[in-house]
Amino acid sequence: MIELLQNLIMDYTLRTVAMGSGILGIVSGALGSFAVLRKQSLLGDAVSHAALPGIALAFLLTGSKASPVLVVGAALAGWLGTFLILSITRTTRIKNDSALGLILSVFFGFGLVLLTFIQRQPYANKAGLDKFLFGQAAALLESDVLTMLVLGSIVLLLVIIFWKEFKILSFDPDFTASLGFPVQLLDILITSLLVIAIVVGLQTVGVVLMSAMVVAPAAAARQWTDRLGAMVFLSSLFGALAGVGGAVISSMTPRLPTGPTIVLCISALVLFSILLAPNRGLLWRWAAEQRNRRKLQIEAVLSDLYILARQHQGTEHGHPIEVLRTMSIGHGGVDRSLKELKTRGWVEQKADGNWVLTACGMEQAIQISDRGETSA
Amino acid sequence: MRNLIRIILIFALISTGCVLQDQQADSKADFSSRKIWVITTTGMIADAVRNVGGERVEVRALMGPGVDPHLYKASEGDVIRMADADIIFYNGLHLEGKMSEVFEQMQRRVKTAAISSGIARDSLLSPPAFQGNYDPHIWFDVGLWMEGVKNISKNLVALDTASAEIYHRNTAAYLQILSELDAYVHQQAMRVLVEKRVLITAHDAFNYFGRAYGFEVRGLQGISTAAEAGTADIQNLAQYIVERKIPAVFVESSVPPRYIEALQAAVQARGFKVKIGGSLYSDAMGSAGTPEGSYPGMVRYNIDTIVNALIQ
Amino acid sequence: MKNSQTTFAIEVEDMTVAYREKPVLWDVDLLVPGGILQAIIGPNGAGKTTMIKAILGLVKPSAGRVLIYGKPYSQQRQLVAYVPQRGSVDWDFPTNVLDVVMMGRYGTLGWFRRPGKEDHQRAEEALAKVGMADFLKRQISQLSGGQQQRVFLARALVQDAMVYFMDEPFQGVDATTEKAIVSLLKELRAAGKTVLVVHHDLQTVTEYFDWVLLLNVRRIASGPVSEVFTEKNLRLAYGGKVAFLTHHTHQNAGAPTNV
Amino acid sequence: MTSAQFEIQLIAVVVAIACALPGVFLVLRRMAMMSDAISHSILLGIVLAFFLTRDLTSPFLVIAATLSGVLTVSLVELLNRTRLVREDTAIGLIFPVLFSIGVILISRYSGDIHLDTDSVLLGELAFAPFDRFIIFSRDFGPRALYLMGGIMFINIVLIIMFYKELKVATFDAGLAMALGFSPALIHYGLMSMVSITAVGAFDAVGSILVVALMIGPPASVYLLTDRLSLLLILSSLLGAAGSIMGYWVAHLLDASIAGSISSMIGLIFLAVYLFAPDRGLIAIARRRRRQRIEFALEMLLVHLFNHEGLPEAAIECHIANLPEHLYWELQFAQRVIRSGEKGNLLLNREEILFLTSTGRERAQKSILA
Repeated sequence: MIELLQNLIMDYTLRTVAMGSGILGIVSGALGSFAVLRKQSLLGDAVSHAALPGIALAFLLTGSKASPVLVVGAALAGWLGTFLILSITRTTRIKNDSALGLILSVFFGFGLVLLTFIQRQPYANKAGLDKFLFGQAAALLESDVLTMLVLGSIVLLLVIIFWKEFKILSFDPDFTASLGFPVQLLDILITSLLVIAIVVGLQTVGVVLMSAMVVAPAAAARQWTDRLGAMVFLSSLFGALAGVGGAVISSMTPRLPTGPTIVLCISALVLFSILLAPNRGLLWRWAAEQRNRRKLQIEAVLSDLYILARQHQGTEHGHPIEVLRTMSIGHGGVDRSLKELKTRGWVEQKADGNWVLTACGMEQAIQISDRGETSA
Repeated sequence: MRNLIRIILIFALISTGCVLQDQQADSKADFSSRKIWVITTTGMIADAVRNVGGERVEVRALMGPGVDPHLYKASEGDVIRMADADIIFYNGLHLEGKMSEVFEQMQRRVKTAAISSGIARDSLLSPPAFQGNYDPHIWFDVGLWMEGVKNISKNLVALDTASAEIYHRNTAAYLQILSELDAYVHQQAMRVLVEKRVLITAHDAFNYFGRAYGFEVRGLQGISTAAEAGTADIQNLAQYIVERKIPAVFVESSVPPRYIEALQAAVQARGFKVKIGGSLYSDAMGSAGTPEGSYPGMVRYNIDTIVNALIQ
Repeated sequence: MKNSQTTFAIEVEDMTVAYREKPVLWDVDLLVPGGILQAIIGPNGAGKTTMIKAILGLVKPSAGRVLIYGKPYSQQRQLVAYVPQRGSVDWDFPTNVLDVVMMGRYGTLGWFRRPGKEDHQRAEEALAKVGMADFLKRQISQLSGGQQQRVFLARALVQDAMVYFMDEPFQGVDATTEKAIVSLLKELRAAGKTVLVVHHDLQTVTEYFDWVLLLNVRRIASGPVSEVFTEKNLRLAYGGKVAFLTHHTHQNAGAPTNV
Repeated sequence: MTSAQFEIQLIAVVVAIACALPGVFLVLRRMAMMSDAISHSILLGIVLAFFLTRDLTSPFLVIAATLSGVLTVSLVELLNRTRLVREDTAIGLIFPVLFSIGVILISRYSGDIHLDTDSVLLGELAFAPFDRFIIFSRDFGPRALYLMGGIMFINIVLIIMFYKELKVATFDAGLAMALGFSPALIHYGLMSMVSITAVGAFDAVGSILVVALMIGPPASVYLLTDRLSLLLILSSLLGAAGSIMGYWVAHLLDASIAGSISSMIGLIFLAVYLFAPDRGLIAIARRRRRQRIEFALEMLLVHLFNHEGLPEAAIECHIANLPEHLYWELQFAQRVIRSGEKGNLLLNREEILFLTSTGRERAQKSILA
């Protein structure tokens, strides 16, 4: 453990990769929260495909495979694609998912046409062009980390400055417009921030990790909180945790690729959150259901005893457990219910083993039956 | 709905039509009055066919300069070029991916030949866990490649027996060049100290080269383009470079240089300086018209680059 | 049409909106004096919601002019509050009741400024007015339909407007909420505010509202309920489908104060 | 046209129809991105099947890819059922996981083999005619044509058989439940159909064209009609037309056929988006303009009618004064007047406007309405 920490600080590669993935996790976690709430979860996937014609055109125009040139091309194409997606969904009845899929495939297809065109050029420096934009998390450089730090800070700062506006825009665009805010401009601003983050992520850590980093931290964070601020914070935290954690795990075993390991880390966090998050989590919900069922079972036994008591005029007469069992067909759990009721002091067991209501239990039973009648 | 059914029926009719039409595909061609129209996949194969066929062949590579099998996207014209070809040469060993399967299937329409099919299987590299799946980068071992050239010659002779003599003569001349090339590479390699004969690149394309010329080959990630490096891989390789005091690592023309740059930075952080020795041609040759645009030129360029960087 | 002496709270001229070849609203004029409760009623697809959205500039009209207290709407935004339909937002959004209500203050706050203590206090007051004081910190997905509606109303209240536009506030709410909304409407009227409500329940029109606009793509009639809410006009708006409803409205028209 | 060129177009058309049919339902059910998600997650199936068979050309790889498509769909549905995340989020969560597991497996155990989706599964339309279906050394035509023809046929048959159920389940899941069809069963059936069609088509024409053909034509047609039957037929036709046009563009440019067809699908969408008779951008803009003039004309007629024969008419009805009285720009006023003259509703006598008898009627009608 200590060795690991020492590694994390001292080892250049691990430190760079962990810091880079961590920063990326923070930024995409924050922006991803808005993306998920605004139904743009799959934008990462779409932008990474839509970037291809941008890369190809940037290469055709400049003849350079240098990554800043390709990044600009990719960002412009990604942004144009995103803008088209927004305007298609705004001006037609076509839904977001279809617009995403359409733009993604058409842009990528056009990119292929350009690639076959580039292929026929006689010069050799085009080799691997379509892979050149896409990074791998393990190959992060210090300069990448610096870029991400600067861009990430600007993006986060803008999110803080426009917090109130982004929040109300995500919740209720119509109302936002009625207050006089320029909804379209805000929409373009927040989407552009997301596109920038995605393109930076693409060229440093690759497509699939980036797609996952937009969606997964936000989806996990959403389960733990009901406040937007907390969600954005948690999402960034989860993103950073997965980034650093994935980097560390992949540094412990050879041939364990960093990017996919980070994806598995963040996905494990999602699974954990979906199962265990208080209030929303599946296990939590299941436990609540169980508690509810127990309560109903107990109440059923109590009212059965009450009915018996009324039939036999009084609480002195004991009733064997078999009678209760036959009465409660369909809900069961009679033995456990009686035990629970006994500890509460609402029933008691007579010397002959039969059960009766106590005075206190009688009161409770009357209350329950009253409740039942008014609600019916 | 009824319209759709009608459409299917029409298509069914048309497709039976093309079954009948395709029956006359493999009539024997007469080459006495024209050149043989050859299509190859990679530039390396095209270079070999040009040398073997000489004046008798018209060669076109589907993958031009700088186009490696991973980048290659077929264009519409390739269909006609392939359909019109008299013979298609391809590497095989799954270098061309799904295309290899197509070439195997194409036999009825056009004669196809895998260069690698003439090479004895036991001289091929295969990962121990997956026997029978071979490393396809055979052109990096000139000796092995010569077997491939012989295979090209054999196929051309079979196709155009009338000119057999020309092919035999050309082949002998080309093999002579190649064996000199092989000797040159060996000789160059000897100039590097034995403990420094380590070739480090981003992806594992140079295994045949290493085996043939006594280099230890280390790559960051495997052959598969879907594979990715892990943090540990970079750390281990950096550690290895420091321990062995390897002076240089190499980028490849078709792999983003950032992977090797990350490795270089990791080595530097360990207090050792490794330089980037240059860019090697791996899956594709250089621009047409330059020395690296031919197979011998490319091999020469690669070995010179490697040796110059490692020799210090 | 022009040169009206008194300034109306809402003046809509020639409002025309077309989504497709068929217009959704055709040449609708509407004059609403200050300090009244006005309902917009009409059959499904009559353009009631579109009318409100067009007035607020949320849909682009083909033609039309809107004045709020004599000036174009764009200059009078601060005087206007809007209660959208409950179903128009995602109630699983991670936020709580107080937050949503405070969004009503964002317009007055303008860019960048965050809501402060005063905004907080006003939000609490508004929530108390709609009977939701105990739900400040409640996550909005845990509210019933009626409670959601009351939160939206509270959000409009903190806007401190002169003119309120409400889109179907009575849609699918419980009896308690309905009562709360009605008393709130009356309170607003008493404070001199004007409220324009898209409404679908013909039986309660006479009871809740002062003026009514009967709409079916075109304006059928508009004016005080007692003059306009007649069987003839309803037939014009709804076609023959209101036979049993008119029966009720007659009864109600006879006893407008009955609660 | 050589027979290879003809066969490519034929295969493209068959694939277009086979994809458009389930694509309509994907678009209507807002699951369009499922097709792209499947194209990523099939890697896992391919890798696992390769580990079992150790053969890159084994047909089991395709079967496993199909299964991982179905797995993707099921996991997304499972995640949706929890209602803790939305549909698009669920898709965005599932496919990276499956893909990442695939990448890790390759990197750890088989990095020395050319194992990736591109080289194993994704086909290339240009080569499809060379991959023949041969029995007893008799050539029956391209294999892809039979595979995709079969899938297309099954899709058509299934859609015809369950047309009513699909229609109800797509437009009103609640009603479907009440009528006794299980929406879940229909959903899984449909999604298996998507998965099988997608993987089969990946094998024949590559992934990106499949996504384009599944989403593009239905999305375009969705701007033209509401009727499910028309959606299905027109999407098939549009996909087929786009394929043939795209092919010839590829021929002219000597470019990637799949890329060219995808671009053509995009252009078709753009054309529909701009020129659709009812929902197109241009139709909307023109309608707006026309309505504005129509409406203004009506206003002008009423204005003239109100002042007709009165002493101030010479002033009120003078063209130069219209801008002031009706808040119009002079240019706009002149356009309105021209439209009125054309409709024989008013007359312009020395810059003063008069109503014709039809114009008077129209004005009266407007006032009454």
